[in-house]
Amino acid sequence: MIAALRKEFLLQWRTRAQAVAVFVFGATSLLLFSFAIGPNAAALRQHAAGFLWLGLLLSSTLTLSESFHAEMENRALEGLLLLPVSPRVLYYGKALANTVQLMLLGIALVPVMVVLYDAGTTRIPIVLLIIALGTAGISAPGTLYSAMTAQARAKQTLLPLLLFPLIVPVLLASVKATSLAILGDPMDQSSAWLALLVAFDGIYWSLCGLLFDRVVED
Amino acid sequence: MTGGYITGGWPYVIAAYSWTALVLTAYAVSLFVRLRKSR
Amino acid sequence: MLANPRFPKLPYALMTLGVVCLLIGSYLGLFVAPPEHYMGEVQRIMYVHVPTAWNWMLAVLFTFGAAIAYLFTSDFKWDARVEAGLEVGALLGFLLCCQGAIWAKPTWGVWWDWDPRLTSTAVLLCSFAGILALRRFVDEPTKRAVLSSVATIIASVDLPIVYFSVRWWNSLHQMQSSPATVSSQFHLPLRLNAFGILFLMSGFIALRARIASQRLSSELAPPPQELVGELA
Amino acid sequence: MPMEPLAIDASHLARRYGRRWALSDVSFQLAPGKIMMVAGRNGSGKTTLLRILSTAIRADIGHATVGGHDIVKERDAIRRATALLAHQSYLYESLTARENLEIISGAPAASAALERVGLLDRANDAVSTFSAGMRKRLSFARVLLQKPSIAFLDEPFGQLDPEGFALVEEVIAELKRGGATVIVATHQVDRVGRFADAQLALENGRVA
Repeated sequence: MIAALRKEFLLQWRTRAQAVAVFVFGATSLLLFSFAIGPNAAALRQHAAGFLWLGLLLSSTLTLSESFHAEMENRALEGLLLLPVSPRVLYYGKALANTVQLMLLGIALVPVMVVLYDAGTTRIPIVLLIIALGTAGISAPGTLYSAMTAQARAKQTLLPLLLFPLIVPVLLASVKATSLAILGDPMDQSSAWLALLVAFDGIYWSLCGLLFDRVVED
Repeated sequence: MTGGYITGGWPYVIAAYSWTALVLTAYAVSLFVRLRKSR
Repeated sequence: MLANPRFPKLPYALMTLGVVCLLIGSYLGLFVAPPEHYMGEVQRIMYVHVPTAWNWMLAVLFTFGAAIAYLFTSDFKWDARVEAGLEVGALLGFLLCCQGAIWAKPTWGVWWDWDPRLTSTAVLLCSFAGILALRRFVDEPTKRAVLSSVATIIASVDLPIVYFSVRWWNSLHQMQSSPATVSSQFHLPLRLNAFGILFLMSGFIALRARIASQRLSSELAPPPQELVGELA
Repeated sequence: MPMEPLAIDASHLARRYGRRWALSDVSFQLAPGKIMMVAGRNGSGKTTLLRILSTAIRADIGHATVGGHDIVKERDAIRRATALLAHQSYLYESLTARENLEIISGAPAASAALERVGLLDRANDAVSTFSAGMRKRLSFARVLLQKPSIAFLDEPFGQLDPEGFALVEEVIAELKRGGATVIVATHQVDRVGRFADAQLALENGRVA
């Protein structure tokens, strides 16, 4: 597992220019959302969490659809499977690397949100926890779908088409929890939303690991 | 005789039934066409 | 070689039986049953909406089962049923959303009222549409079958999660509207329509699976003669 | 029957790609420690056969054992015992030669393998800067690192310069001295014929 992770982070380090480009994409989309609403500060602040997560979700498809690009070149994926590397180790290595990359992206987008939508919050640890759980929820099925769509034509359009309906619960829970953190949480509802995120992560981190070897074997 | 608070519901009822019937028949027709084409 | 020749005429019989039941059930629901006390005539949409919902759920369960069966048996007849189930499931899901919208307009004044059941139907409809698109973009038959089965399993497992998360998300500002508890004399049209759609749907799935099988047998070369005996 | 299990015992293997049977009804046996040449033109099914036996892909019909392990039930055992030199290089373009090898084993073994194939001076360059011949040598290093008891080499001489040919023949001899079985798929029958112990000729998917 360590070797798999080392390889993943090496790969990501080598293609870090792409990660910066994805961040710029995310920040630009946050800007665009504010144009859609207009300069009304109160409204922007109200929807700040929603915009953050929409921006993160849209940029996540860029990182996810590239995550198996290296493996598809020169059929490196088959090379790994024949070593043998267990598909499960390969999946969890890739999913973990994707989660970390999306978390960094999310954390980098928070200041952009705070500035653009005046959505400052003192509950930094809660926001970080939500970002961790939310991005884990996106990258578990996202990694599996990226491995699937890497073997299909038109993978750029297929991945979001398959992923977005699936992660509706993650989006709902993350946006709710984040906005409670920003706008105040009188009745302490965020624990319920965090529980939902944990449940979703638990289900999909195990289910996708189980199904991954069928997706990559020929 | 149309008691109850919501009155004048008929057009919606007709719309729901006819739309359902239309979509189901269209699908049935598409099945027959595809069945004949792929034989 | 894959299409089941055992009962060639069965789907057509099922469909006609279904149409007959639907006609009778709808006639009873539209003209014979009394209007509901609160909702008046609009309640009659229930006689087609609720049966569609029951059968949509059945179609989703059928597709989920067929996907699991394919992963275990790698037998293409299950893949054909997955494809059929996906399409008919999407069809019924689409109908459900339309009926739900038509029902919501007079009742709540808006076309879409974020009712947890309807919303999760719409979400699964998008998932099924996505899987159908995936099937069209993967050419190798075996790979296409495995990937769409895996995607079907993942999307189906997501259904209850979406339902509960939307219910929490939605219950804050509007009491969840469940169709009025249907008193006895309303049952007959409901049950008739339910069986009507069930027969019709089964006929659709059987025919659609046959189409899928025929396409498959034209895509897959038959086994070489000298190996026919060897077929595992 | 030889005492040790056969290196390879294949019967009625067949695999189709859509409408075409790339391989149909191929059966053969191979004793361990031998070098076998699988000869045939392009599209004769050589690559498909090697990919089935190395468990890269599944056979649609038929069954086989490799190193005594069944290709359907004991795939992991076969993968530990074998290595495949495929058309594709199995390399990560954005990683360096050394990093590609360190996915398989520790640094010392990786350096030794790099030296063996004459790439030590390019160890820290990204594979994307490598020529086709250098990639083939690096793929060879990948095969050696796995210390296979059965090696599948698909067109080992492709894209190599004359020095490369000598290297390939040395490596095959080294594998054989180590007791390994080597299966070489090639259309250069004369070159491989010189040192092959057994031969299997394929013609559009069937044993010629």
